Amino acid sequence: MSPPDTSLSREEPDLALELAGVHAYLGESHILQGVSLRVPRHRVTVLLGRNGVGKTTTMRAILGLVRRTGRITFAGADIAGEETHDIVARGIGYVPEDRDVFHGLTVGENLRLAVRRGGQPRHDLVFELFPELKKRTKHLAGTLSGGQQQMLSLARGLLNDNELLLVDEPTKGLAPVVVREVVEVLERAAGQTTVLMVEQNLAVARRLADHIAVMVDGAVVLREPAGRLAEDDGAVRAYLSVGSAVSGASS
Amino acid sequence: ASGSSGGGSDTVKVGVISSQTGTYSVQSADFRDGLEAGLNYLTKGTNTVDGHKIEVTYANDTGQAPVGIAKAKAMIASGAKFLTGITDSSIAIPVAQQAVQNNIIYLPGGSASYQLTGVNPLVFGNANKNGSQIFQKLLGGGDLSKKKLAYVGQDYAYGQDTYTSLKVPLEQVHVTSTKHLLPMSTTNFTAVAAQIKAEKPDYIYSSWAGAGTDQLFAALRAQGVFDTSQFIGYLITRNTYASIGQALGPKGVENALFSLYYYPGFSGNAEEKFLMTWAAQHKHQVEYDDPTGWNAAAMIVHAIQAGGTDDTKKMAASLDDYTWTSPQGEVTMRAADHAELTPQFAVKLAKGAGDTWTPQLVKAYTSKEMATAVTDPIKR
Amino acid sequence: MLRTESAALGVEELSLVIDGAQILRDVTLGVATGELVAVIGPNGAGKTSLLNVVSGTLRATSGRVMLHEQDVTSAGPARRARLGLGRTFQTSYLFLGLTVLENVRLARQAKEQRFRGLWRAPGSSAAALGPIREHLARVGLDGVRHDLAGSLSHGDRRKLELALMLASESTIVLLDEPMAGVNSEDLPSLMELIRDVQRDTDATIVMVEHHIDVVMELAHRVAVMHHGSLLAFDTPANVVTNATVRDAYLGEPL
Amino acid sequence: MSDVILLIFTGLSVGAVYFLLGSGLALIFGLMRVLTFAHGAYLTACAYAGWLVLRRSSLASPPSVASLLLALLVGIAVGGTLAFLTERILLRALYKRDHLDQLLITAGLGFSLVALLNGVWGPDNRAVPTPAWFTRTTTDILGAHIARGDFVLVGAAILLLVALEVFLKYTRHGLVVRAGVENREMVRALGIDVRRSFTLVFTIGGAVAGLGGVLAALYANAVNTSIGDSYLLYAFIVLVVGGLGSLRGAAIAAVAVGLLQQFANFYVNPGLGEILSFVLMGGMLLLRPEGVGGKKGRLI
Amino acid sequence: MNTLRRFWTPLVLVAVVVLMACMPYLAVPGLGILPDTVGSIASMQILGTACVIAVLAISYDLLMGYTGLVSFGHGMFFALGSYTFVMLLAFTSAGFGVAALSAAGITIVVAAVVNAVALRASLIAFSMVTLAAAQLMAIAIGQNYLRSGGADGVTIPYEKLPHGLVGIVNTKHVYWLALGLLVLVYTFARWLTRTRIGHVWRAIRENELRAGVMGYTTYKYKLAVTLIASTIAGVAGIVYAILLGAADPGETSLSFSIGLVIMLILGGRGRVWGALLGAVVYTLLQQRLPAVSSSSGVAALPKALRIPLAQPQLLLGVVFILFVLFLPGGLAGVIEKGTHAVRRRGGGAPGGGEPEPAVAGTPAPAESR
Ligand SMILES: Nc1ncnc2c1ncn2[C@@H]1O[C@H](COP(=O)(O)OP(=O)(O)OP(=O)(O)O)[C@@H](O)[C@H]1O
Ligand SMILES: Nc1ncnc2c1ncn2[C@@H]1O[C@H](COP(=O)(O)OP(=O)(O)OP(=O)(O)O)[C@@H](O)[C@H]1O
Ligand SMILES: [Mg+2]
Ligand SMILES: [Mg+2]
Repeated sequence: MSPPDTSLSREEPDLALELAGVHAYLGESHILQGVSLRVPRHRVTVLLGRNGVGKTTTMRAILGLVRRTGRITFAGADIAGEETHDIVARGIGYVPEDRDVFHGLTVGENLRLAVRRGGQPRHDLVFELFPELKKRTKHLAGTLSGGQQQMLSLARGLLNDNELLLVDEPTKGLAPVVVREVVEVLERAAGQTTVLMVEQNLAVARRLADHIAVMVDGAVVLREPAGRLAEDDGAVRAYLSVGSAVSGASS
Repeated sequence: ASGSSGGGSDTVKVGVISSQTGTYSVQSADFRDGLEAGLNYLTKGTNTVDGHKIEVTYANDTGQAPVGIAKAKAMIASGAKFLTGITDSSIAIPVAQQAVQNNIIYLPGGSASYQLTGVNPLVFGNANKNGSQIFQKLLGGGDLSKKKLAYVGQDYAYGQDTYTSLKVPLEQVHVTSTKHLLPMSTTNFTAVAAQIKAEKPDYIYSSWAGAGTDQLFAALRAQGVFDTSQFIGYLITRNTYASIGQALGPKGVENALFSLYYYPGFSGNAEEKFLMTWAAQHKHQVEYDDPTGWNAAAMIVHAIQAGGTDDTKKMAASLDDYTWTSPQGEVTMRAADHAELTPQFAVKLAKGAGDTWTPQLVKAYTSKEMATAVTDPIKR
Repeated sequence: MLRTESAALGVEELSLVIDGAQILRDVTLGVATGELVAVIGPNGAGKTSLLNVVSGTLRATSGRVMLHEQDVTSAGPARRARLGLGRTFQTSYLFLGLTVLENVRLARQAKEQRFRGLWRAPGSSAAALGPIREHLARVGLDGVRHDLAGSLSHGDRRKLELALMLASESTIVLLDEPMAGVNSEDLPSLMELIRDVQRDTDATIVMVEHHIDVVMELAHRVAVMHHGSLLAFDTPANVVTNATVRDAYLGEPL
Repeated sequence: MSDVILLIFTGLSVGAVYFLLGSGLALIFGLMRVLTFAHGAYLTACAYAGWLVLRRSSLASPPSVASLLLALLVGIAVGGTLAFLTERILLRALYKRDHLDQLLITAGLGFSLVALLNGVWGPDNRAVPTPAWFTRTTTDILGAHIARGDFVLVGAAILLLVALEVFLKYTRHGLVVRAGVENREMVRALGIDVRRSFTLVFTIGGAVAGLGGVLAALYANAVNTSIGDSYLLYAFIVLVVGGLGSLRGAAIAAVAVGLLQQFANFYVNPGLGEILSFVLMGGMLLLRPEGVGGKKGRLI
Repeated sequence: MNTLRRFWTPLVLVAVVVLMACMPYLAVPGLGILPDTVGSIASMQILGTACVIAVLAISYDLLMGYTGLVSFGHGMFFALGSYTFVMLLAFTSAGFGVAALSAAGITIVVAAVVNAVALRASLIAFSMVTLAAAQLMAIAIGQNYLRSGGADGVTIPYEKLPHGLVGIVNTKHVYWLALGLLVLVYTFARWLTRTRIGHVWRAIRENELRAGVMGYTTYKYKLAVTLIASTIAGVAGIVYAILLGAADPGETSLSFSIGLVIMLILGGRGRVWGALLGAVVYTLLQQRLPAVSSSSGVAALPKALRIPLAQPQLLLGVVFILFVLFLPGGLAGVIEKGTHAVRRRGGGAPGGGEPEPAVAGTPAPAESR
């Protein structure tokens, strides 16, 4: 397994979220093999990596949706032992990669479920961002198009003002014009909340990231300010292409 | 799992297959008590007849045919000469067939009485079949040609057979009858009650048993059928008296008449006295089917005495027209169709303290008076 | 309608209404054999619905669907597939409880369903598995061929979808956002893959895709859908310069 | 004429019974999609509970309205408790697993419960003391004698329907359960304790079964160990025809089935009604699988 | 490792079959699992029943375990086989062979009609449609339609049976008949589930629409499996009737069909041998628990314990509950786990060899979330 890079940890600003030596298992396979990651408060950290390295699993581990060991600190508290719903109730918004909208519920009901006890939902914001959803509140979410479902999923994540946003490939399946809007919203959001996101669209990553972390085979192997990604992403590409899977034409 | 010993000539094996759990659990218990009492009485406590030890084994068929039949085969295999017991007709009928196939005697007690009367020389039917005969008597003498009877029953073999066996004696006295057969799953009887009310019958006869009974009665009562027609039915286990009595309601009970297969205390003979004391010792309350068990015991003992233990055909033959005294009174096994002719009792229901109900004797009939015509004789 | 009749795939005056909502409006479009057409358009424009109607998972309210000059408007999905139509799905739609290998094999054997063949073992001999593993290798999943499809990561499921498409050896291929969720690193090689398939087998490909650069790279022609109707059908270059397309779909580049 | 009136009312009361017995199932199976085979046992157990209360309270005279209510309350309590324990002890661990495990474990529970009742009280009918006005006195409507109990049953059914609708509309639990059935993890990932809602709804389902059981005992004037299952099949038909999870649909279906059975049995021939109810269910599933109250989704 | 499995599995199977065939001559004690000795007539009857029920369970596994068609009316075709066979013998001049063949034939025809209709419904709706169909038949028989005997059932006029099958001394012949059928059906099912059609069935179970889009006319494949399963069920019904000497109305009840589902869960479905195990266990429980309940041991207990324990159904229920709680995935699941561990030590996934089909029960990760 790869060592958590302690090198940067000294001049680290205050952290919103910290993972130390997190291991996760799915069925019999050992998926996360000692993930260590620091997520600075009110910054956007982008998690990069090939398909299947464990990006999503990392997010699910944070939320306690997979069997995991190791230390996970959120806002000063160790949440590794907590129930998912308690962790989320601490102020986390989650946008899963495969949308996971409730097909049998209407758009309105989907949003109603997302409303956090105590907080005041920002319907205006999400409806302004995705006017389509307002039109469709009475329709079953299952009848929405792929992109519309992605919108609904994002809306659920943005509805409450959260301490931390976990967004897994938020722009997947969205029309470019919508992607742009989403990016802007996340940018604005990053002002008051911490964002940890997985993104395959390098343009989006480049635009949003304050920090990037690269995963290979269930471990974080590189974490650094996004600057270098902006200048030349060669270095990052180097990491990304570790154990390149697809032979395709190149073979 | 007993009697693996195969059973030498000195022991005679009797297998009792009954639903110790499930629908017939109460009757099975009564039957067992009666059987044991009877054997004990008739063998003077020795449980041996002419030096042949009687070895009784009991099996619970749980009301499931595959279980019951497996038990039957096991008992036959272990050398049983007699099978008996009270159980569901879907078990009793195939068991009877097993007995015949393997040439042993089957005494089905109350089970499948219609289907098993007159089927084979080795199978000895049961008294209930002539139960309907009593109603001709119950209707009293005089000119009945103007009288009408409405019949309510469950729409399957039993309900259908009961009606056919009822019609014969009724037609003899020119009583016209209508039948109302309903699916067993019926849960609302108001409509049929209204129909019956409209027919204005003088008598209403019900063979409805089990779930729905009380609802049927309540519906008839609500539609006011009992104000104009006399209810006629029969009583089985004591547990059900209260529910029948209550459901019929004051008016209904007042002119309702029931047939009863055993009226405790009527015969008062030695056999009954013995049964009573025996039951008391075993903390059992003598019931409808105690005599059924006793009768089985009587036939078993007689068959051994008169027919030995080797040739079941001979043993069976010895029971033809055999007459014995049971706690009910005098009982005869009619040779023609192996119907067991027993006394019958016409009773009313009367409410006692709390919700205890007891039958009150109206008239008793001897087994001779109760002898129906032979409808399906044994083909020999 | 000359165009559609000569075409490998043609739809004429296609309309789809689902409880009151007009989802497709008089869509007419012909794709020539060996052509690669990209379909773009805002979310909810009707792209997936179009593929559904063409592949037969939805029945058109009116209009005709033609495959290789045959009218299949009233045919079921299976029949269309046997006429050489294959498709992938927007959100991976696989046999999750079966292994990767079994998934691909099912796709491969779908076209040979003669009664007698059905009673033979599906074949696990090297010979039988050869081509299948070949396809898996091309999408980089050969290593996990014995894993359950349900245990694949998201992006890998997209790749498996492509492998199924390859294995079906369809002459007409509908791809619904094949690149969604594929990591940026593998994009080029998968694009290569699609181009190869198209070139080698002369397959006709209709590809819904939001990755505009993928579209520019691969498509011969681009169909733009908007509110259920066909807004434009033209070369990539002309389409991206089209004003309506710009503000309805593309917007400013990031 | 009076026949028609009579049949309409009896039909309604039969429908009411089906709904009363079915609505608990509508929550547990229709909404939570738990394949339960213990529901009949709940009904039976609660019927016995009600019977015990009534018997005790009415040894001398027929039961008062007060003791009737008491019986209902006891029934509800027993049903609720049974369900609560079932969910907590037996089912909770199973949601992640294959659904059919639920079938096996609830079937096991059902068998055991009924067998226990059989062991204690035997298989025979036990009379349930009912106030005379309940089943035995009638109100005349256009020459038809309608048992007063029928009104009570219909009333109870309507009340129950309203109560449940209100619960599902004005609390989030109904929503949580529906969502949880689809994707439990995502509900938790929204910060909701999905387990609490499941336990609650399941318990309510049991309590409703309790109510239904006692009313069924009153309706039948008697309890026996098969009382639950004897009605359940038709209650189930009502659910399917009504559309799983839709209470209003179930109510409509209940009335339809009740009337169908009564008229068919009376005018054509007895037993046809039962047959037709199954035909109705089959036909419905083939023509409109989502049922009366259901909604259609999108396949892909 | 694979070669090992290749050789051992059939060897073991053959050995088992031979052992089973010799059962009637085994005088070893039944140890309470079987009454009396293993070879006793009583045991033969029970084992025979177990074999027939196992055949039925295997046929049901093809439907439910492999194709994902959860029918609540499969017992209907079993009953149809029994009843038509017995009624033809009892009420017509048909002989044994004719009756058996036409019974099978009638079952196929009815199965074709019923399923052709039922399969028009979606996978879930299918189970309810089959339930409705089965209930209609139950009502018809319950009401003595065509002299089907209502609650009495119909008994076989045994004079019409071959002598070798009459009388308890010949119980072993009936047992061999049942065992033969089981071996036949078992091998047939094993083979069938390994053919391409078998794989398509599993594909349908996993994702019917996808299979359709791939070019498989799923309706035809589903019809095929229902026909095969129903026919097997019908034939099993015939042998069952011979075992009981009658057609038993219990076969038409809903609880009988539910019993099939239970067997598959007990054994572990999507496995031919899982179904077999489940059926055997279920039958033994059903047949032997009454003996436990009425044993002297129970009788000696204090009332509080005696009353419940005297009820076999209660014991049965408790067994089910314990099964689910402590043996997830059924017997097959447990055994699999064991062998799996061994195999992994033996080295990796079975190379070119056919990986065993996934247990239908174990939900794919995606939906388990
Ligand atoms: N249920 C499961 N059982 C076994 N392995 C699994 C399971 N689910 C996922 N995996 C494996 O876990 C690894 C990580 O999956 P994960 O979804 O986290 O990857 P990812 O980085 O999000 O990939 P992608 O970019 O495609 O979404 C993958 O190799 C996948 O095969
Ligand atoms: N079954 C249905 N019921 C109601 N509306 C539907 C149904 N199917 C599709 N729609 C609507 O039709 C429109 C087109 O859907 P479609 O999935 O084709 O969009 P799309 O172009 O694929 O969008 P995306 O790019 O987001 O995938 C959407 O607004 C969708 O909500
Ligand atoms: Mg991912
Ligand atoms: Mg789409």
